[in-house]
Amino acid sequence: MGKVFSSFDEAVADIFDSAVIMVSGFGGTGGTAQNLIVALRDHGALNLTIISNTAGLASLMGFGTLPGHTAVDCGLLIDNDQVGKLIASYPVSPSPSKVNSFESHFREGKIGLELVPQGTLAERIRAGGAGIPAFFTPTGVGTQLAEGKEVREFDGRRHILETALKADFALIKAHKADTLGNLSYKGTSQNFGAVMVRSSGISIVEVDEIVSPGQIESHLINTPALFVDRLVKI
Amino acid sequence: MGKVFSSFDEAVADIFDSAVIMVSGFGGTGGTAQNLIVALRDHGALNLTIISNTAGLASLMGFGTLPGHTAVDCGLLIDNDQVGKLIASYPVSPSPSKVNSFESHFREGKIGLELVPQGTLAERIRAGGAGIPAFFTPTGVGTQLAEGKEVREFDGRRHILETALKADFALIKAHKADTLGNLSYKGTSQNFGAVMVRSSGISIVEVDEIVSPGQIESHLINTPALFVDRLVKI
Amino acid sequence: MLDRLPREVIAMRVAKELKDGDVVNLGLGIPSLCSQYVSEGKTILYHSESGVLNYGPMAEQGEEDDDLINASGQFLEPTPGMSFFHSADAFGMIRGGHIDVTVLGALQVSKKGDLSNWMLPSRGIGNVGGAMDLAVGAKRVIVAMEHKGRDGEPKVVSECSFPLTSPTCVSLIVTDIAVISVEQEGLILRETAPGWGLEDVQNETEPELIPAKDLKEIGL
Amino acid sequence: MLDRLPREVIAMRVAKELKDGDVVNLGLGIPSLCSQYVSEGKTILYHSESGVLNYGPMAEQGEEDDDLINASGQFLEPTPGMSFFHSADAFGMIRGGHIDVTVLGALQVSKKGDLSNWMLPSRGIGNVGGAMDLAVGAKRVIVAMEHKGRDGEPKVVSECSFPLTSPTCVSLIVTDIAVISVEQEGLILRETAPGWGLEDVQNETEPELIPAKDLKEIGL
Repeated sequence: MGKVFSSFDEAVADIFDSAVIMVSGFGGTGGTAQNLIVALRDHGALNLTIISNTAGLASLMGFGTLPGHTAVDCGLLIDNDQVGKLIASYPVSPSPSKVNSFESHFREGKIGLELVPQGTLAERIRAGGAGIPAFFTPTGVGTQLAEGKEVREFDGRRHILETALKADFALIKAHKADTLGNLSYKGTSQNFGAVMVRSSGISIVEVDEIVSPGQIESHLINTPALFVDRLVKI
Repeated sequence: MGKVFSSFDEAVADIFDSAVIMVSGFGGTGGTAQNLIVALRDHGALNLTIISNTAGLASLMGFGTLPGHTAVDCGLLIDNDQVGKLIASYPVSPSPSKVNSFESHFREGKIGLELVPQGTLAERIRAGGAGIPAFFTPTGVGTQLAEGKEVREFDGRRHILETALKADFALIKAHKADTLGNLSYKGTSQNFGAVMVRSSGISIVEVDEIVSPGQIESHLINTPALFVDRLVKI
Repeated sequence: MLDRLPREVIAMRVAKELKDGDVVNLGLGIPSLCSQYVSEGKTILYHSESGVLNYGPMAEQGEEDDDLINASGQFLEPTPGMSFFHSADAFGMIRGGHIDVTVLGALQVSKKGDLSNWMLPSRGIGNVGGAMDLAVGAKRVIVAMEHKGRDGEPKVVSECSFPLTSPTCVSLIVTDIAVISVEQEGLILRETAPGWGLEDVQNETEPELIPAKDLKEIGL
Repeated sequence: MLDRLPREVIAMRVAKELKDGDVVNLGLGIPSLCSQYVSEGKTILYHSESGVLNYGPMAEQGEEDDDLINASGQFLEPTPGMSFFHSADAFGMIRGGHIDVTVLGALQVSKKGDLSNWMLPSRGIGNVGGAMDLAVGAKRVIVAMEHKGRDGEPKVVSECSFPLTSPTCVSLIVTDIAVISVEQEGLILRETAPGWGLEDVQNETEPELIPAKDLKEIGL
């Protein structure tokens, strides 16, 4: 059961056109699989559906990015016309005057958008990994994001039905892995990655370090090995 | 914000008759709040609804109990006629010849039972803590535990609708706490406790040790402080 | 012309609403300033959608770590008792009612407490982020904002004309001229900025304000 | 009278089904024995509902720790690369399709692969535990059991008369006399215990068995 790949290119080589791909990260560079994203850009798969919290705020405006660093995020794939649809909570720049490539592609009709409240996005991804096809949530009730969705009252409060999200691949950044596939993250960088790793057919994880089983102590493992398919050391 | 209580009795003093109470533990002594259960027995609240994986396998047959140890679990409350209803996945002895007090009370019509598949039980409790009132699951479809439940197909597969579980109180065992309420567990002893702590109005946690904030390192905290209301040191 | 309170003073007034032991989530802009003005002796647990509870001050220059950010992308300092979690758990806390107070900015708040804060209709696209989850999930939603928009239009309105974040979620509005609570009977004007009377505030507010019996000057 | 295979040999035969890298959950009884017979060189990740992945051997006497158990309540030895999680995550792994193989005991298995393993109707009450979750969630369900009940009744039946755990979930049945796969066309008899022929096995089986083209003796 060899999970360790020797290059980013090799780890993304079988990503196909029109694949659904989850991309980890909250919006900054922490928890974002920058090397895998570059490899997927070089690989060139087209018409991808990207599931990501943002369309890339780190590359756009240095969000959560260390001073002086140049960030890579899923904005790179949108810039490169590889994305046909985005499922995200924060797709555009916070300022109308700063236009990212998602927004310009969107206005040209070149890219689709499913806008999802951030908590609903996280829960839909979790549901996808936990075998829950749909759930009711109060978030979004009475807003335009609830349009067309089934509404039902529980305890006198309205809720809408949301469905699970799954992907063909996930591109994840973690801190450490052991060769079995156990992962640990640093600080706030587990965010979406630690959920996406569960709901993708093939999870591909770039890590700062790959060690032997036992070298990440059991109580420090955030993601158990069964969720992890491929590892590449940065 | 004083969360630390000086005695088990004080920590359970306001539990009222007919309260819904979650009790942590998989079935053995690990993760079971043995001291809080004794305090609740002494307190004497009646007609309780208990949500627990088992009706007490440790006290019944030494399940997961160290040799030579006498275990306390929610069986004590059932023995003491304090329980009107049990919501559990594993309510009786594995052997028909060994009858626990739940089974005899049940046959006498003195106690009600809602039998729930273990994973559905865990997910319903999680949902209760996460603001999800109901979800669809494939577990139980086509069985007697699905009777009366809404059935719906997703991706060509039948699922049933299950609703969230919440409680007035939870009695939880963790390993360490800091005074803010952050918890860490040992090994397999987080099981149901780490989920129940999220879905109870008042969570009461007994721990081996209470330390100052910072003495449990951030990456070793399993349960963030916001879920914890009361702490008692064993 | 009457003086309007600066952003810092709005944040100070909101900080008074936070109680010892509260779990608090602060939005972008004015809300993010509130933590600086909480009186000593109160323990507040700050929560952020980025997956952290009990964060403290921002990191010093040169000490930044991109694995330690809040939802505004600011770098945090490691703090004793700080904990981390993934996004599904971060929002389970919000949706599950474990956040006592959220302080949010707004584009519009209606007399029923409806909130619009995620999309300018003129742009036609917006970022919903965690706003809907917070508006629905937090036990108490406080809006901190300027009373009028940059265009001079009132932001406290009879009906929101902008896309809703959540209906009937706001319980208190703190602005640069007033403190208004949203009640069953309507909007109650509780406090006004120094020099401002009921009529002055009403002139910048679309729905009718009901003066509180003990209407007073904003206290800090 | 023909010899029946002992429980250990049933477990050995099941162990052959486990592949390198498989994530496996073993039920109580015969299934729990399987891990002892997996050939060296195969890495199997054992999962238990108690909240552990990659457990290894049971703890030695005197080394038991009640914070380290599997779903059968057995004490485990700490193992490199072992990880822990709460019950909602433990069952998210099961329901979410992350378990490659589960090996379960059974009271009855039907010709369509329906499984009954949680309640004796004569008792009127039973423990469902994690059986329904595993039967529904694991990618492959293998039943390991004695071919007949203690009462002599067949356990491989046309229709389950006992309460169902899950319909059409079993893909392979390994017993003390046969290996039977559940296919679209019915139950295929793949292997028999030494000395047992199709008719011998059929005599102890309610539905009709279809002999495999390469029907052979059970291989270990």
